[in-house]
Amino acid sequence: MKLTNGNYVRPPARYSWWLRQGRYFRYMMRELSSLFVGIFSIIMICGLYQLSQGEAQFTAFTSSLWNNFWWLSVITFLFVTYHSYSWFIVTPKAMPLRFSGKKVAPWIIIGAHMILWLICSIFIWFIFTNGGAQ
Amino acid sequence: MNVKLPLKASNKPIIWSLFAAGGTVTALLFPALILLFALAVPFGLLPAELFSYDRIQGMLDNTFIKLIVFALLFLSIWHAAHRMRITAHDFGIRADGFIAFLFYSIALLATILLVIALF
Amino acid sequence: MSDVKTSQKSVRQVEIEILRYNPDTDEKPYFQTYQVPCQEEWVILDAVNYIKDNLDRSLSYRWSCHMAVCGSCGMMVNGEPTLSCHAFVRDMPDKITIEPLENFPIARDLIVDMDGFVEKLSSVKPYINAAEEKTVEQGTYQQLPEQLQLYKQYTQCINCMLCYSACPQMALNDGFVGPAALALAHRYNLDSRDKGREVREDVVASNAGIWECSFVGACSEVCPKHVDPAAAIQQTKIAATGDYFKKFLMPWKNAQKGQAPEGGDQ
Amino acid sequence: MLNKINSDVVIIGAGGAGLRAAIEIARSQPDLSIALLSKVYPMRSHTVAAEGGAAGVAKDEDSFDNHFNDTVAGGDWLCDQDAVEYFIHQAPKELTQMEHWGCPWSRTKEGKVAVRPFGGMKVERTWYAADKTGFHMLHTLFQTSLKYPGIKRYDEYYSIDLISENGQCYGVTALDMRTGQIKFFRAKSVIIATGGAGRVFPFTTNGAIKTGDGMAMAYRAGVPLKDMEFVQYHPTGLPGTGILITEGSRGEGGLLVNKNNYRYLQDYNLGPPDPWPRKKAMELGPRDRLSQAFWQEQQKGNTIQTPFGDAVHLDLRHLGEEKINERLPMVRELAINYMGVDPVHEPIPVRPVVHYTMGGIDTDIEAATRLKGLYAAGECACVSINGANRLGSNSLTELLVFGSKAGANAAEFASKTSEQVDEALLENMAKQSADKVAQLFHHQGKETIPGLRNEMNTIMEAGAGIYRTESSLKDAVNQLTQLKSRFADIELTDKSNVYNTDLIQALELGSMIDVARAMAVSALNRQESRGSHQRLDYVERDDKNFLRHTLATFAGDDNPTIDYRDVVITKSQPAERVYGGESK
Repeated sequence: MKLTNGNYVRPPARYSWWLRQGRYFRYMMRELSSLFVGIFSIIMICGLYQLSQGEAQFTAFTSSLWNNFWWLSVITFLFVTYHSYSWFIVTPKAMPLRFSGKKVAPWIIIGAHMILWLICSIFIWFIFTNGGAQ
Repeated sequence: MNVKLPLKASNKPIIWSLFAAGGTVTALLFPALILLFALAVPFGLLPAELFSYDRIQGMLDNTFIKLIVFALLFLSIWHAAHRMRITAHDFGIRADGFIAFLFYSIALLATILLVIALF
Repeated sequence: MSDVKTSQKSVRQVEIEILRYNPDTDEKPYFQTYQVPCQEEWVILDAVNYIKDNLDRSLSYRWSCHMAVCGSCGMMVNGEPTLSCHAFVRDMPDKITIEPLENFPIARDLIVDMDGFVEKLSSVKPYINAAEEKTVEQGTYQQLPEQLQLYKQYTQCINCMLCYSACPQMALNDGFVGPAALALAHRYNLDSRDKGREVREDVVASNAGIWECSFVGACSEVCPKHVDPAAAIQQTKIAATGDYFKKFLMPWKNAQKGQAPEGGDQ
Repeated sequence: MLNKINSDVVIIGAGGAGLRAAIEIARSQPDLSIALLSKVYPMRSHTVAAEGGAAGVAKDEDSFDNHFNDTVAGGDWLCDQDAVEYFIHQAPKELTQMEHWGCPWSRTKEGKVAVRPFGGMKVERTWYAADKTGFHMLHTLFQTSLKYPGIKRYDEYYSIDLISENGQCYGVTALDMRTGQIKFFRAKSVIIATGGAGRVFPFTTNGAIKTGDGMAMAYRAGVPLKDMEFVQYHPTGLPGTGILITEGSRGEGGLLVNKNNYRYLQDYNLGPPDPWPRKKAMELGPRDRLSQAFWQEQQKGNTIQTPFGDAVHLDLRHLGEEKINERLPMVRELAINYMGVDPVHEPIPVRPVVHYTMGGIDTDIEAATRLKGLYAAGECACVSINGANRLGSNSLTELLVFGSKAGANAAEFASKTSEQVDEALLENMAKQSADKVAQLFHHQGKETIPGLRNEMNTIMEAGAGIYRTESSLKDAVNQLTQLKSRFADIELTDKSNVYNTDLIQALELGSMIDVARAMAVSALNRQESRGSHQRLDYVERDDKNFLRHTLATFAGDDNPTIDYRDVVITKSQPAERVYGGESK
């Protein structure tokens, strides 16, 4: 009998694999959210830079952001919120807490993160709107 | 499907720890920040006066706030850069060296700009 | 018993399309379609066995236990990595597509080449690396139930390789050590009897190890034994990062590691 | 010219016994080269499916005598008592060794290894890893074996024939399944650890791979098969699939009831229906008796009709969800998945199902066969510690104790032997073995493999099932003889060299037919009822004539010749078996 080593290697779908299944697509959207995290970070840095350049520049910056680029902010907001959600959903995997030897149920860890998220958000909003009102 | 030897110890922990910390911080704070700074005024939730030059500048005069803003943006920019590198790989772009150079350079430039702006 | 198996059960005609490949004769794989009268309680494997016994003797695939513990019969069923003895025909549409597990070379029909997988599994040194070996006369180690619980989940892997098939990083980089092997390393790292974490880190925290994982989480979703390899890898990343910075801050610890006997009996 | 691979020891089968043997050789004699052959990757071996646990004295209130007596009485005094004595003393050591290797044994609150009660036990001594003990043991052994570079694995090699000359074994021929190439594994000593042959029957807990290949191989090479008439029915398998529901579920307090919700075992001399909690319940009687009680209930019409045939109910509901999840998670999962029944809320339908072959390759207490250099361990071997009915949870321990023993002795033999043998002669024999396969491969016949296999299954179920008679067995023997000659006329339709599972199934069928004949002829000749061998025409145990082991010797196309050998009795004289709650 003859010797054979004819394994067939299927070519991977290098560019389109993430369109094939819901779980891959959701992952890619989570990953893509980083683009918007980056965009908003840069916007903020630019804003800070304009701030350091004086009032005129800063006002030009804010009006441009609010009047011309509000649509980008909406998209960014959606992606970044999805990023937060998808990040907290997987926290039990990265942080498996134990309490007196027993595993803390994943939903408790997820819930705790969601609540923390809410508290942080309200806190920022509150500090900004009320702080500096002196 | 082979383990390609010899394996190299990875220096990923440096960038990964920035990435992980940045991921958590941005997840907790970014949606609220975007809502506040980019959407609240155009959607009429808050008056534009709250974002006046004097008020913002006044807040940043506080060194503590300044440091927090720096930490937040530093982490988020490096988080985004590292993750963009992975995303590029996931989209089938196979020039990891170039991609890493590109995104980390942008992050570095942004970091420098941030330092200039704040300090 | 065979009369019982065929008695008074409702039968549904299902079209099953199977990816065939015989390296002796075929340039590349092709689909072949079979009409199978499936009984209500059948699993996919029963339908494949029916094809083998009644329609096509040349169909090749692996199977044994029929109870989701031997890990042989993993296949892509309608595009999803599945244990074919664990997936019920009643949950499937009238047309089923079966392919060999993805991210593995096809050796023949539904049989994939798993040598690379076994090599990866071995590479993480998945055995107890005790500080001092006890003799049998000294009795068993003490291990509290909560210490057992810490790693128990990661002992449940049946090596069915579904996670390798689901992992997109595996598809993009076939050198990646992969979910099951990394979860197994984590299992031993967490075992109170083991002291081999540093030895394992040579592979686990290498350029083919945990850092190749981008936390898609598909491995954990398809795992029939709820091992959750994605979690194991995330936790290993955190631990390895700690170790990495510790080495910077406490370089004298490295010297000690160099002197320690590595790999025990190796 | 046949490809020849030289090693010191060849081990055929990489399940629990084979791996344990390999590790023993590798760590005691690291210089020896070991070839570990298996027709499947090691973690697919059927050890993986064992659920309940492994017996070894662990508690202060237990004793070696208890384990000895339970084993011998459980085996209806057909055990060799010297072997049992060795076995029970080694058991705790081997289980402790497994603990050192990382086996995740379930623990007590204090962190000691926990033990649970099992059928036929006076004191609980079953070490367990939840209800996946075999799985954890197999994976622990496999992973530990990776430590030793001396162990060279040949995964997916199907062994064909032992090569022996002048009363000594010199190796084995094996088919490399991925290339179709047959190779000659030349060795100084050989260990067979290929497991049982439950697939001879249609309705079995055994995986597809348990086709008695090793038994048939040794048998054809002239080693007798011992006590093959003893086939254990496990009383609780799922109807339809035959999936095993562990005895551990009764050990934890599960009850068996018939269609009237009546604990019928009390009618079969198995003890009083003690209320839970209780240690020695009638539900924990020996497996043979429980399976027979099912048959009797079926005759009386007390069983429950299910779409998959008659069943009784295994009721776990009173244990509560928490305990079921902690101790019997797999039972719950299996019942939900394959039966659509959640044992937390409903009783599980169960019925007896072929589980274990007590008989096997005739070995002595050293795990040695009568062929020099050939050893056997695990289910394929018959030492014999299981006698006429294996005590639950002794088999996992057996594969450790005698796997280790076979390894040590094979290593010893390999390092001492200085044989003078004509290599050309051996190579020629290996070539003949390969030619035989080629002939099968190319034969144009009219019989089909699934057809003959189904017939064999039906014959065995009808003729040699839970209860047997002279006429049923004679029918079986005759039909199997015909089947054997028809087997010569099978046709293989797959002509590929790569993973030709058609060819493998043909070779397996060949093994199974030989093993089935040994079972049926041995059963026909044993004119008594003992343990798992129950004759409706000879209902009593007959110590005068049959306190002996059956030895079936291969005779080609003819039925095997049957001899007997006295049972070794050291300290326990045959007595009446008392069961479950009846015992003190």
